[in-house]
Parts: sequence; C-alpha cells; structure tokens
Amino acid sequence: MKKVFTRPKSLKDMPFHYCPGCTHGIVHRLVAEVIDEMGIFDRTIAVAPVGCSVFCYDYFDCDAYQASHGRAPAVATGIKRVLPDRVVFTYQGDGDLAAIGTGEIVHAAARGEKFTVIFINNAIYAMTGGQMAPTTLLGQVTTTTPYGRNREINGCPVRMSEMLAVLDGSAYIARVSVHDPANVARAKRAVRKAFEVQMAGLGFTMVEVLSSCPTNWGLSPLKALKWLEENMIPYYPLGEYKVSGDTTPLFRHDSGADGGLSKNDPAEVG
Amino acid sequence: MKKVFTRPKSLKDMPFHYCPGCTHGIVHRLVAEVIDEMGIFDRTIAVAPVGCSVFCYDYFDCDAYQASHGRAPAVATGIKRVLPDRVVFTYQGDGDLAAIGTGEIVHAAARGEKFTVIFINNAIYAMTGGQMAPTTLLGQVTTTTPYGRNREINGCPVRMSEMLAVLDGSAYIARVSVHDPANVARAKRAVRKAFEVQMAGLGFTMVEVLSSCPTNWGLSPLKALKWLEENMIPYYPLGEYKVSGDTTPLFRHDSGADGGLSKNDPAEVG
Amino acid sequence: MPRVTFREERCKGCEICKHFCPKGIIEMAGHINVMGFHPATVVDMEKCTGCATCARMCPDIVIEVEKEEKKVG
Amino acid sequence: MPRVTFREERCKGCEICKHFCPKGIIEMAGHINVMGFHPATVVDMEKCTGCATCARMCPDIVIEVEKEEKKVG
Amino acid sequence: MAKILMKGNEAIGEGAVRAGCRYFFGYPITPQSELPHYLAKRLPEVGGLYLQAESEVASINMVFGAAGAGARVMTSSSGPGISLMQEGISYLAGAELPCVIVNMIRGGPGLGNIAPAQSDYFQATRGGGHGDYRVLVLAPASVQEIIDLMKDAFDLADKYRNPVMLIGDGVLGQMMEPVELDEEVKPVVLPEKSWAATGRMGRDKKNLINSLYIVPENCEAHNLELARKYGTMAEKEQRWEDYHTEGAELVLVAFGTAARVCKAVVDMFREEGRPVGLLRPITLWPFPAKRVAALAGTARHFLTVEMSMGQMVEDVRLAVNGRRPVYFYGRAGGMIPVARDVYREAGKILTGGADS
Amino acid sequence: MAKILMKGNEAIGEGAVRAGCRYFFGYPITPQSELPHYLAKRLPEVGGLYLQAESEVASINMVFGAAGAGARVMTSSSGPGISLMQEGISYLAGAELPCVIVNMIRGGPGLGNIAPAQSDYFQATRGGGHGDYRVLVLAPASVQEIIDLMKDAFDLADKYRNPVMLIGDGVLGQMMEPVELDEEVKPVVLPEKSWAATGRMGRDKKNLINSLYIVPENCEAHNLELARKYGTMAEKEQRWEDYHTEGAELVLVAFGTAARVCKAVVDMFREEGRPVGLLRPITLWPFPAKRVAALAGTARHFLTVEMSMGQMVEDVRLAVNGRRPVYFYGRAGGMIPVARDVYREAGKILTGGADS
Amino acid sequence: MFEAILIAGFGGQGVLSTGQLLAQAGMEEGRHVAWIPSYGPEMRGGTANCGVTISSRPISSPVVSEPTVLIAMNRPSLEKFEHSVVQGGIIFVNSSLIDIRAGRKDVRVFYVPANELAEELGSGKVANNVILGALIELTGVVTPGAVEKSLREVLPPHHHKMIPLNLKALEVGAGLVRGDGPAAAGAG
Amino acid sequence: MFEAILIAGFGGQGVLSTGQLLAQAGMEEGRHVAWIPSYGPEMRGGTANCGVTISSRPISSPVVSEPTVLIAMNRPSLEKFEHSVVQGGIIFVNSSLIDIRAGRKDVRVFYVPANELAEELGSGKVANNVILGALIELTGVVTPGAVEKSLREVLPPHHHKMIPLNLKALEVGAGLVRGDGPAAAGAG
Ligand SMILES: Cc1ncc(C[n+]2csc(CCOP(=O)(O)OP(=O)(O)O)c2C)c(N)n1
Ligand SMILES: Cc1ncc(C[n+]2csc(CCOP(=O)(O)OP(=O)(O)O)c2C)c(N)n1
Ligand code: SF4
Ligand code: SF4
Ligand code: SF4
Ligand code: SF4
Ligand code: SF4
Ligand code: SF4
Ligand SMILES: [Mg+2]
Ligand SMILES: [Mg+2]
Repeated sequence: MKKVFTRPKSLKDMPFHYCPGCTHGIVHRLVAEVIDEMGIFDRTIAVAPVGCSVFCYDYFDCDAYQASHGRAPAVATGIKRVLPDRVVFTYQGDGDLAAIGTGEIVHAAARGEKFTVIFINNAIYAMTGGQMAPTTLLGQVTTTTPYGRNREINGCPVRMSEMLAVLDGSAYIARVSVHDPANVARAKRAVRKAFEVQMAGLGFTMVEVLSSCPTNWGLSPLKALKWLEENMIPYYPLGEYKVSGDTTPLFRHDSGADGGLSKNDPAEVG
Repeated sequence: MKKVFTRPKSLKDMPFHYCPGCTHGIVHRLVAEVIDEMGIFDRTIAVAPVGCSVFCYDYFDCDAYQASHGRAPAVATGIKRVLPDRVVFTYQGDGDLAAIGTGEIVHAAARGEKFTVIFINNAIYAMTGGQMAPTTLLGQVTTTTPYGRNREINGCPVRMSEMLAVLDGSAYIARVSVHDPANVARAKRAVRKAFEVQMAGLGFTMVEVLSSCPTNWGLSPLKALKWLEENMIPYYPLGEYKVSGDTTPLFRHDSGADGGLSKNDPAEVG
Repeated sequence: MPRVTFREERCKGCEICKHFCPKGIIEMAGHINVMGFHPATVVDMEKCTGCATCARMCPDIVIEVEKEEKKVG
Repeated sequence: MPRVTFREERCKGCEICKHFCPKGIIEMAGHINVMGFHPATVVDMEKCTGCATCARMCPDIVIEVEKEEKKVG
Repeated sequence: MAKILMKGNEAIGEGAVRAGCRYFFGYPITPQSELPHYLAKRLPEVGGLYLQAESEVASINMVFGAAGAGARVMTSSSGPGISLMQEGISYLAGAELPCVIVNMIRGGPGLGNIAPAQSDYFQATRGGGHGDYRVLVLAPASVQEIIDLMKDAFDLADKYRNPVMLIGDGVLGQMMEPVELDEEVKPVVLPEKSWAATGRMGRDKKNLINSLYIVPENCEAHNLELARKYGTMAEKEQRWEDYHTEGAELVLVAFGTAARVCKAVVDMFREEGRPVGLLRPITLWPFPAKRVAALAGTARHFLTVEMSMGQMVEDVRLAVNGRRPVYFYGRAGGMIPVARDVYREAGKILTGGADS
Repeated sequence: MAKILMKGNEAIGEGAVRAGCRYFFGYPITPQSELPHYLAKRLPEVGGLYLQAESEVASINMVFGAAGAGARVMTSSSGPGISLMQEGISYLAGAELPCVIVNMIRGGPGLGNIAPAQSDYFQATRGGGHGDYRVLVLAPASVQEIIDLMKDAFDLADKYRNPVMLIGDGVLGQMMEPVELDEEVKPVVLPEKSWAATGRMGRDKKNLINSLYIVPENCEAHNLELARKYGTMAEKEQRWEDYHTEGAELVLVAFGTAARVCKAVVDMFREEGRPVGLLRPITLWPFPAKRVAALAGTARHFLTVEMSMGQMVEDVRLAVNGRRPVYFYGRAGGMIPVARDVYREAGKILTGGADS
Repeated sequence: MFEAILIAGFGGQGVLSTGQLLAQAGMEEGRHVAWIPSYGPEMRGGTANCGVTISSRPISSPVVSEPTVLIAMNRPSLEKFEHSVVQGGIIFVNSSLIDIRAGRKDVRVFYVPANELAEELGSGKVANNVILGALIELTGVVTPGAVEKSLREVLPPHHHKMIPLNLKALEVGAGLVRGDGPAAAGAG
Repeated sequence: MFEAILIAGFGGQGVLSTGQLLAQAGMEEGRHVAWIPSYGPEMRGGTANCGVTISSRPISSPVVSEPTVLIAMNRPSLEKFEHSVVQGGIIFVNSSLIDIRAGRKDVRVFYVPANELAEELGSGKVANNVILGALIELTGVVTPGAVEKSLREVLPPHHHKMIPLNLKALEVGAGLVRGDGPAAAGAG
C-alpha cells in the first residue's frame, strides 16, 4: 500500500483550532505540501498575522514569527533583508492585509520584496467576531454592518490583487479559491509558483485565496462554500493578475462570472 | 484698466515661505482661483499635511486643519462625515500621501469619500531635507539614496493615480503638471473638475500635480522645470485616470513620452 | 482496495468530505467524538477509488488515503 | 498699453516669469530686495501684450496684470 | 427608570448615545467588540454614523476631523490599537480637541492576550504619545457607573477641550449587570463651539485646528497654557470613592475590576472588625492625590492592588510622599486578583510582616 | 585615535556602525535627518543596508523582523514617529528582541515644532505602548558620549534581549563637537543568538518570535519573567555622572542638553564657593534612584531641571521619597533653559525662598 | 445568599442565554446579579461557558472561578471545571452527552439526561432548561415565577410562543429533584 | 577664554562652513569647541546661521543665544540679532550688502565691505573669510596657523587649490583691523 494522501511533514501533528469547515485548514495544508515538495522546509520562515490564523506559527513547523496586526509584510521585509537566501512567507487575512496593513502590503509590493504572501480573503474580520472587512461584499450583513454593507457609507469592496498588480515590484499575483477540488488543486499550483518566483528573486509574490468562514457568515460549512462560489467569485474574479519574467501563466485570468477558471484543468493530484 | 490677473481672494495676502521657484505656490494659486470662481469660499475647509506645504493652512483663508503626517484623508473623512454639505480638500505631498499615508488614501478612495485631494508629487521629501520618496525616480540621487535610487533596494517609483483609479470609490483622478503655461491651465481645469465632482457627490477625487523642488533637486528653478518635463512626465504620464458619472473627460490620457497632453489645448486664461 | 482512514478524534463533522466524495460513500457517524461532533466515515470501502478527493478537501487533515502500488509497465 | 506690476519685496528672483514671457521683456534687476534676491521687472512695457503668462507662472504671486477693457462689439 | 441587564460594552455605547455622541470611528479589537456592534446598530437609529476605519491610526484621525468640526465623537480600542493612536492623541491634546477614547485594556505587552488587565495605566495617565500633555482618565467599576460616566466624559471633554479616556477591561466590558436607564432618550443640548472649523459660513475670522507652533517661544506659551488647563483639571476633577476608609489603618487603593475584588476584601476584614478600607480612584488622571494625602494622615499603611506589575502604585507613592509605607500587590497578563489572596497579603501588612 | 569634529546625529550613525549594526530601517523626520543621511552612505560601505520604510510603523516592524533574524539593527525618529512606534515597541519588548531606537526629541505635543525638548521622558521611561514593559533608556550629553554609548546600547540590548532607546534632541543631534575615534573600524564579534528565527537550517527545535500568550496564566508567567529581567536591569544598569555633588546642599538633577546648562550653573555657584552640585542621569530607565536616594541623605534640596513641563521630577520625587524637598524648573516647547535663569532659581532655593 | 453558577458546554448548546435567563430572574427578584461569558479565540463552535452570580450583596468579581454550582453540558466541560467547584457545591452532569462520572466526593453530583428529556418534550433546545429547573428547585436561587417573567424579557417577541415549552422543561427538571417527575435525577 | 560667535546670512553665503572652519581651528588649538546650525522649516534659500563656541572650559549649551561676536552677512541678520550681542561684544557688518548701521552703542561695530574686498581678490565666495580674518586678528580666538591647518581638514581635497585664496582673504581681513591692509574696517 502506498500513501496517496497523508499529512505534510511541514505541519506539526496537532489539531487546528479552526471552526468546523473553515478553509484556513485547507490552505495551511497546501502551503505545507508545497514546502515539502520543494524541499525547502529547513530554510523556510513563516510570518503569522493577527487574525484567526494567528496560531499558524505553531502549525507550520518551520521557524516562525508572530507579527503585529497588518505588519507581517514589514516583518518579512526585515527578515528577508537580513537573510536573503531564506524562503519567507506571510499568511494574512483580509483585515490584516487589506485594512490596517494596507501601507505595508502596498510598499512591500512596490519595493518588490522577495517573499510570498498567502492572503486569505474571507470577506470578514473573523477572529474578532465577524465585523465588516474591506473585502466584505455589498449588502453583506456583518456585526458592524447590521443593515448590510452600504456603498454610500462603506464604499465598495477592495480588490487587492488587481490593485497590487499595478505596481512594478509585484512579480506574481494570483487569486484562487478553495471551494471545490479543482480549485484546491489550482490554488496549490499558484502557491507553488509564487514560491518559485520568490526563489528566482523576481519580486513580490502573492496568492489571494477566497476562503470561507462558516461561523461568521452564519452558514453551514457546505453552504459557506456555495456562498463563496456564488457571491465572492463574481466580484473577485479568479486568475493570475501578474506573471513576471520567463514564467508562463498557469491559468487564464478572465473576469467572467464563473471566475474564468472552472472550465480549466480537472482536479490534479499532488 | 481691468485686472486680467490678480491675487485670488481665497489666499490671504502674505508671502509664501517656499523657496524661489517652488511650484507649490502655483498650485496654491490654482486651488484658490477655483474656490473663488466657484463661489464656495465660505463653505470650503482645507486640510494641510505635514510637508513643505504645512503652512498652507495659513495661506488659504478658509477654515483649516493641520493634520498629522499622512492622515489628512482620515481627518477630511471625519470632517466631511460631520459636515456633508461643505467642500473639503486636502493638500498633500508625496511623502505624506504615497508613503506614510498609503492606508488612509487608499481607503478614502475605496470608500468614495467625497473630498478632493491635491497631491503634490515632487519626487522627494522636501521639508525634511530631500530624502527619497516613494515617487523618487530610479537613479535619482537624494540624501537617502546617495548612490541613486536603486530598484533592487528601493523598488520602482509608485504611480498613485494609476493605483487609486483601480478602486471603485474613486470618481475623478487626474495627473497634471505645472511646468509650463499650457500645463498650468490644464492643471487648473482638473482642479476645478475635481471640486465639481466632489460637489456632485460622485465620490473620491484627486488631482496629482507634478511639481518641482529646485532646492532638493539641486537645480535652478528653470532647470527644475525642465527636469520635471524630461524625467518625471515620461514615468508619470499626464492625463485623466478616472472620470465618473456624466462628466466628460477634460483631456485624453495617453502614456506617450510627451505626457500625451502637450499637443492639446493651448494655454487658457482663467 | 484503497484504504481511507479517519483520525476520528480530529473530525469536526463539517461534511465537506462527504459532499465531495465522487462515490458518495462517506457518511456521518451517529455517535459524537470527544469534541462533540458526528465524525465522518466511509460506509462502503469497496466502492472507493482512492482518489483522495475527500482528503484534499478536509480542512482538518483528518483523512489519510492508501492505495495499492501500481505495477509499472 | 497693459500694465504689469511686481510686488518687488515678494519676488524671489526665480526667473520663471522671465523665461516664459512670450515677448522676452522681463529682466532681473541689478539690485537685491530685502530678501536678498534680484527682483524681476519689465524692461519694455511697450511690447507687453498683457497675456499674463508671467503672472500665471510666478510661484509667488508677485505679478498683477491690467489691460484696457475691450470695447464690446 | 427601567432596570435592565446590560453588557458593559453596550452600556458604553448607550451612554454615549445619551450623552449626545453621534459619531463613532473605530477598528475592531477584542475585548471591546460589543461596543462597535452595538453602535453600528444604534447610531443610525438616532441619525448618527458608525464608520469602521481602516485602522486605529485612521480612526483617531477621523476623530480629529470630526471633533474639529464640532461633533461629539468617540473611538474605542484596546492596548495594541490604543498604542497606535498615540500620535493622534498627542495631536488631539495639542490642538485641544474634545473627544472620548475608550480603552478596554487586555493583557500585554505585544499581542499578549485578550484577558482583563490594567497595565495600560502609565500609557493612559502619563501620555503614551510625545510631548507634555494629559488626557483625563475615567475608570468605572460597574455597568451602571459606565452609563453615568459616559455623560461626564463628553461633558468634561467639551469643558476642557481635551480628550477624555474611559478605561475598563474585558470583565467590565463583557459582563452584564442591572442598570437603571431613563425610559426615553432625552435630547442633549450640546455646548456651542465657536472655535470649530466648520467652514467660515460668514464668520469673519477663520478657525484653525492646529498643533504646530514652529517658533519655540510660541510653543512654550502654548504649553504653559495647556499646563494651566491641566492644573485646573488636577485641582477640580479628582474623583474617588471611599469605601470604609473611616478609621482604616490599612487603605487599599484599587480601581475598576481590581477595586471590586478589594471591596470584598474590605468586607472580609470589616466583618472581623479589622480596620481596612478601600480608596477607589474614579479619575486616574487627575489621580485623587488630595484624598490619598489626607488618608496618609490617618492610615498607617497603603496597599495598592492592580492588574499589572505595578503602575498606579507610583501615583500612590507620590501622593503619600514617604509618610507611610506603600505596598503593592498585583496580578499580570490577564489574571484577576483573588479576594482570598489579597486578604492574605493585606493581613500580613496589618500584622507587620510585609515589605513595602 | 583621531580627534575630529562630528555632528551628534552622525556620531550616532558612526557609533552604530562601530557597534556592529548593519541594518537601519527608518522614516525621515527632523531633527534626526543627518543620521539616516549618514547611514544611507555609510552602511553600504560596510556591507550593510539602509532601507527607508514607508512609515515609522513599518520601520519598527522591519526592525522586529531583522532583530528576530539575529541582526544588530536600529531605527531612529522623533516624537510623532516614536509615538507611531509604540505598538511595535511593545511587541519588541514582549517578544524580547534586542534593538536600538533613537529618539531625538522635539517640541510637542502634536506637530509641535522641531526645536530641542525632553518632553518624551514619560513615553520613554514608562513605556508609551501597552502592557507592562520597559525599555532601557540612555541619555548622552555630548557627541563623544554618543559614540561611547552607542556601543553600550547594542551590547545591553543583546545582553537583556530588550529594546534600548537612546534619546537626545536637536541640539545634541545638530551640534558638532570634537570626538576621539579609533582610526580603523574594528570588527565586532556579535554574541550568538540561539533563539533567533533564521530558518531551522538543521536545528532540531524550531525558533519562534512571539508575544502572544493566550492563556492568562502563561501570560502572567511571561510578565513575571520580564519583571525579573527588568529588576536585574534596575539593579545593575543605573548610570549617572556626579558633578560636584560632594558636599552639595543643593543637587540639581538634569540630563542631556539641560545637564550641560546645569554644569555651567554649578560652576557659577562653585566659583562663589556655594555648595551646589549636579546629578546627571545617564540611564533614564533604570533611573539612578540609588544615587538620588544616597544624596538625599546628605543634600538638603533637589532641583530638577528639564526641557519639559516636569516629567523626570516624578522619578526624583520617588527616589527622594519625601525626605527632602524636590523643586522643579523647566522650559517647554523647544526652549532651552538659560544658565542665568537656573542660577537664579537655584539661588532662591539655597536661600530658602522657593516652593517645592 | 450567594450562588456562583458556571454553565459550560459546546457552542450552540445555548449556555450563554441560559445564564442570561438566570441572571435576569435574579434581577427580577431584587438580587445583585452579574453574568459574564468566557471569551477568547478558542475553537469557535467549541466550548463556551458563562458565569452567573446571584447574591444578596454587591458582587465583587463577576468571574466565576470557584463555582458553587457547575452545570456541565458536555464532557470537556466536566473534565475542565469539575475540580474548581467549591467544597459542598453542586455539579449537574448532562448525562445525555457525558458518559463518564464525576470524581469529586465532596460535592453533590446530579446526573440529568437533559437532551433526552428535552427531546421527549419535543425539542432538544430546551435541554438546558431541564437542568435549570432542577437547579432552581434544589437551591431556590430564584423562584420559578421570576424565571417565567424573565423568559418574556430574554426571548425576542417572535419566540414567545416557545415559552410554554420552556416552562415545561423547567418543570420536568424540578420534578427530577423533587422525585415526583417522570425521571428522577441520579445523585452520585 | 570664551567666545560665542554667531555667523548669520543668506543661505548660500557659506556661513555654516565658515563656522565649521572656526570650530575646527579652535579644536586644533586644544580648545573646547561646539558648532551648531539653526535649523527649521524657514524659507529655504532664506536666512541661515550658526553658532560657534570656543572656550578653555567645557561648553554648556552650544546654542549661541548671547553672542560675544556677531557676524552679520546680510541686513535681516543684523536686524534680527543685533540686540542679542553681549555688552562689550563685537559686531561685524558686511557693509557690501547692508546699507544700514547698527544701533547699539555698547558694543564695538566694524563695517567690512566683505563682498567687494573678496571680489577684488578674485572671488566673492571668500567674503566670509575676510571678516573671519578681521575677527581673528581682533580677538585672537584662534591663531592664523590653526585656521590654515583647518582649511585642509574642512575643504574637500579637490578644493585645496582654493586654500591660498582663502588665506589671502583672511590676511586682508586681518589687515583691516591692524589698519595696515588695503582697506581699513570702519569701526562705528
Ligand atoms: C492593532 C490591532 N488592532 C486590532 C486588533 C484586533 N484584531 C485581531 S484579528 C483582527 C482582524 C482579523 O481579520 P482578518 O485579518 O480578516 O483575519 P481572519 O480572522 O478573518 O482570518 C483584528 C481587527 C489587533 N490585534 N491589533
Ligand atoms: C509621523 C511623522 N513622521 C515624519 C515626519 C517628518 N516629516 C515631515 S514632512 C515629511 C515629508 C515631506 O514630504 P512630502 O510629503 O513629499 O512633502 P514635501 O515637503 O515634498 O512638499 C516628513 C517625513 C512627521 N512630521 N511626522
Ligand atoms: S471564525 Fe471563521 S475564519 Fe475563523 S476559524 Fe472560524 S470559520 Fe475559520
Ligand atoms: S524645499 Fe522644495 S518643495 Fe519645499 S519649498 Fe523648497 S523648493 Fe519647494
Ligand atoms: S478516496 Fe475518493 S472515493 Fe474514496 S472515500 Fe475519499 S473521496 Fe470517496
Ligand atoms: S472533511 Fe474532515 S473534518 Fe469535515 S467531516 Fe470530513 S473528515 Fe471530518
Ligand atoms: S503680460 Fe505677457 S507679455 Fe507682458 S510681461 Fe507678462 S508675460 Fe510678458
Ligand atoms: S516668477 Fe515671480 S518670483 Fe520668480 S522672478 Fe518672476 S516675479 Fe520674481
Ligand atoms: Mg478575514
Ligand atoms: Mg514631496
């Protein structure tokens, strides 16, 4: 018997504290698998945010930092500038990255800092109790938009990948989702490519992952995946927004309502 | 005899503290003329930044605020949300707006805050002694890039107008220059349009003005204008980046080396 | 026949594996585990293809999948 | 003939007005003003068209321009 | 007057609404989240605005703008967020703008945790920002007192044109207690603010909201003016509660949640007929130094009890000025003192077995 | 040893380079700009990196990353920027990371001005950030002392795994004075940092840079551990200079620029044969309380002289603990005390005509 | 009188609102009351608990670190809090979900198959109230009348139709203690 | 000995480097010295000034608020600082650019047409040094030899060819004071 699927080595063997059906866990696993497969565990450094994924510094078994809210890109900059031959990644939520940490992410991208950002967009501040995030959809009810997010008051949701792709220093930017097996496979390839581009020294790399928060969305885990597919993807089209250097695009970016990706590759193993 | 040119009323009658040939003064005048011409002096509120233009709160004779470095958009948000029928503008430098204030400007734009930002891009932190700004050109020598701005270390200059235009909340965004009479006239029309779009309640408005800093560039006033034209405009193409609603574009945005504008309208009075 | 094993004590009963199993052979157990959830389990291992879709979708890495090694050639 | 007046004490001698005057009639004075600058001045008012380009380019609003009123019609 | 059960954080919100506050700018953080949740619902009901800012830095500067425009405005956060506001608070104090800032203190330093603590006392009372300035700091100890102090907070802010900080912790914020509340919300008559920069609207002199005094002489004059104001505040606004301090040989000094525990301790002693009392500062700045100094004339020892490694104890020592020994007992990192432990510690002092 | 004229701000930079610092992350602000200018040139010469951050918030977090990676690293700013760093400093202290932070204090509050001041004393010594933590604060009074203390600053930071702050003001930063400097820059042997998170690189246990202790019991234990460390620092690292304190009836207490003025004042008195001395704290935290306490045994009065409305005077009072009157003289908003004025004030005290 | 009651279970079992009901009832009766939830980034959907203090004197700390009564709605809660109950205190064990027995000998332990009894009444949601009924009957900390009144305050109007079911659950719980109900609680 | 010298003029007149030269010379002679510029967001290209203190004892505040010597290179500087000079102090007025006279009667005032003299020497840039020469001759605060040595330290190597011109300017200034130079300074 051969193991066709087993827990990646880069993840410490301990349970996640995440809620049932929370896709943070899937993304952790993808990142760990990429680290394992690339054989870079020993020289990888993780930077955890403040958010539901704060304890990811424990889950990833590599050396790690817990950064202050939103500042993971600055912390990663400090690390990578001191240790340029290491592989550094941050793992950040949408409150962390798209709100309080806007300045840090924009300038890390502008400077072309050579680390990888795993950006979990779940359209909510999950850890603190389901407040509106910059990425919360119009009309979405949260604890701080009890009447639904209103464009007049709160403006429109921010598309970070599109915005950061405008900057010259960004080398790889993709938006993926983990709501079904095909997309999980694609997400993993994007993560791998981001790490590769980082290691090639081409610049700033980021993978935005549309992710579910059943608890704060008030939905069952399965309904949450469906909601993600039906509501988030149309507003946040999947695809690669920036592909630098001699790398070729993994998949086409197309802003069609289906996210432009679902027709592509079938689920892929590994 | 009729006065064909005289000091605008909205500017207090006092000398500017700016260096000889500094174009901050031209931009002040344009803004004041627009306020005068639109007859909105009495309900206009200015928000001054920290930067060479910090004292603009004195020059503009309307009510004014002196905001902490980079936070003018947050201050303006507070003002405008309390007094939605007033006309509010911030006046900010590139250090103020594109560095420390990145989070505030991005989110003011994202929320579609209804005020106008006059953004002075002089490719330098002028007030503090000529340090590199996010907008400093590659190769440009400053007090903190004594060997010239290096892409590997500092990344590429940030194009704020392009980046903010990506956001749904921005309603009018233009980049203009004040290095010659034709461009000064065009700059004024952009300022006027920004105020008009603000008053129409369409969203966030910003006019980026390429501006000279003879002192910190180490050039005579005239050479500084020439340097601006020859070096800044190619990297920062002039034009309108966002025109919302039923307003029609003032001028075409074209990223050609001449800034796409010099062929247009001749100098215009008024 | 592939082998699919669940670390039952880590299962949070989210039903994601069940939903995505192409063979429809995963069900939630009637009992609850230490964390208070009804854990997932394969009810008809015969039908399992070892595709590991369940494992790849499980947010809590509860599932391990083994398969006979294919003979080369 | 248009009239161009300079508030000499406010002139910083940047020469911008001089550079952009389409008639080339602005020069810098030999003396310095209280701020230590050689102020700009029109040397040949006859040639002035009252176009106000100088005034519009002056960063320090030193210049005022007056012109005969055009008769309508 | 209806008596209802209310959470501390919600009481802050309702208290603010009843004080005439119509603007809230803030950024989420535990353990104060119920406050923004409450106000996000409540403010629109009274024609007000809840706006979630992109950060605490933005929040405090939005407060700056709104306060300058003459509104009653507040923000709220906890340790890490309050730290980020320090520049803004210094600006607010420098520009003499009234506003209310809530800090529901959590365990620190750094990310620490979200458990109740009092370790931001120095930051609150000494000014964590730069320059010579003070904010008035109120420390309620019950949900009812929260409601009452919110009104005072806004009034004091306007009276002195100065930021007022209300501090509490997760216990105070999350707990529910009965409060008495007027059935109807009475309209609040706000004071005139002729200094507000609202657009001139016909006013003949311009108004300017500013903290820049580039000439040192002017900046010194401004600081002396501020100091005079702080002096008045220190003179007039010291507040405290005496709990069985009459005849107390040992005076406990504690505020907020720690003071609640200390009351139980005092009860334990008083039931045994032993002379122990509690001084509960309600204003932390100005610290009730007058009262402490007076008690130093009668009491023999002081024991400061804090949910920190010892911060307020400095103010107690300064007020006692060496006349009596001042002891300290503290719990840190989100732990709450247990009455029995404080009782033991206090007992040692009463019987002469502790070091100050 | 060559004797050269050097600006204080440049001396900070050269001192850092000679202490083995190779990384600087910062954001421009007056009056410390010559320091980044200097290092932007100098660091690349020694294989180091000068990186201009997008803000002070980013700067201090870059320092966090670099310090966690084991580097000797520093940042620098002034009041407003230091205020913005308070969250980050609390994190650095919480995660026990060594680094050096420079604050060239300017007039406050708010934007204030850029003139020399000492009004960030509370912020520096009490921790302007949240939670119970301390940073070690050094206050040089001459350009030569800057050079000497920079080395100590980095050594102390590493020794205690704690941020060290060096404070000065525009006078100290902008002035040129002669300094003695080794002709050649000696290579510095940096201490091993087995705790640094550098990637495991074969290490069998992972390293983690962290300040989160979600369980209050653990957070308390962490705070107690920190407190023990701070206790050791307070015990071992108090530094001061005595200037004619022997037999002094009146002891002036002043640091930095103010101390320079006070030396002139002491000279004026001593020339008249009057017993006045100066205690110049070199560490502001830990404050040289031992020395002040000892002097309280012999001196009759203390006069604290500050370029603020009175901040360090609290530490003097705490150390004197009521045994002697402690007077205060200060200038604010960027003004520097004038020797003659201090002399007059001190004279009043000596002859019994002032209020404490 | 002084009772410090700790109610603990899974998130979703309604332990917070049960606590609130109890606090409201205490207030209705003129007692000093305080309610406080546990909070923290614990696994969401995981354990939840709250403390309710009801006293004739002002309440010092509302945090219930030494409960006089523990209601353990699931096994982790029993395991976590059993040791903290004061000597002579009371533990209610929801035996529908907890298959172990409490170890303490110095407290009174009652095993209540709350979910089963509630489902017999027609809804598992009132399981807490079964235990609450037992608690009230046993301790008299509040009166049944006050609880009934409080239900009207605590439940939103559109749930008032649930009040009779809630009352029935309370009554079943009380019956257990009195020994006259359909199922007697097993004291350990 | 103690001299506190304030040198003030327009930006670009080289007052800061003149001050540095003086400080360097003081250091060469083993004095305590301090140099400090004024700084601030004043109009750039506007006024600039620096203070130089040279003393046989350690220097307290380097800020020169009460100069023993004022060198006013332009009119605003004279107007701004004249009043601050100590009784019995010295004021040097650059009469090339200053068309007014000092009002103080309790100080010694010297009018030096520094720009004109410097231009006669071949470069307006050494105007400051003409006054510096006069100052040194008058006060002896440093020796000419120390200044010569310092020029080598202060000027970057590629400007060392300017040293003779600088020395000549100093000599001209000294001559003014001695009364044996080409132009005598007019004491007011
Ligand atoms: C300076 C600061 N402000 C606020 C917080 C509180 N806080 C913790 S996590 C968080 C947001 C989490 O949202 P997100 O980044 O989207 O992550 P998620 O929990 O959704 O995964 C906030 C506001 C904090 N810890 N520090
Ligand atoms: C928090 C804070 N950081 C830094 C400064 C110092 N500072 C003042 S102005 C300025 C930058 C000015 O550059 P810019 O915004 O481009 O305006 P300019 O002077 O070029 O017009 C800086 C860094 C400050 N006042 N406050
Ligand atoms: S709250 Fe949301 S994001 Fe956080 S662990 Fe639960 S489901 Fe995941
Ligand atoms: S320094 Fe530059 S931007 Fe500032 S006033 Fe002078 S020329 Fe203008
Ligand atoms: S391996 Fe595939 S077929 Fe087997 S249980 Fe899992 S998903 Fe179903
Ligand atoms: S996906 Fe995982 S956690 Fe969810 S039910 Fe299946 S095995 Fe359990
Ligand atoms: S008005 Fe026109 S022509 Fe006359 S001086 Fe000015 S620029 Fe020259
Ligand atoms: S443009 Fe204005 S300031 Fe410049 S020289 Fe002409 S008049 Fe003088
Ligand atoms: Mg999120
Ligand atoms: Mg600029």
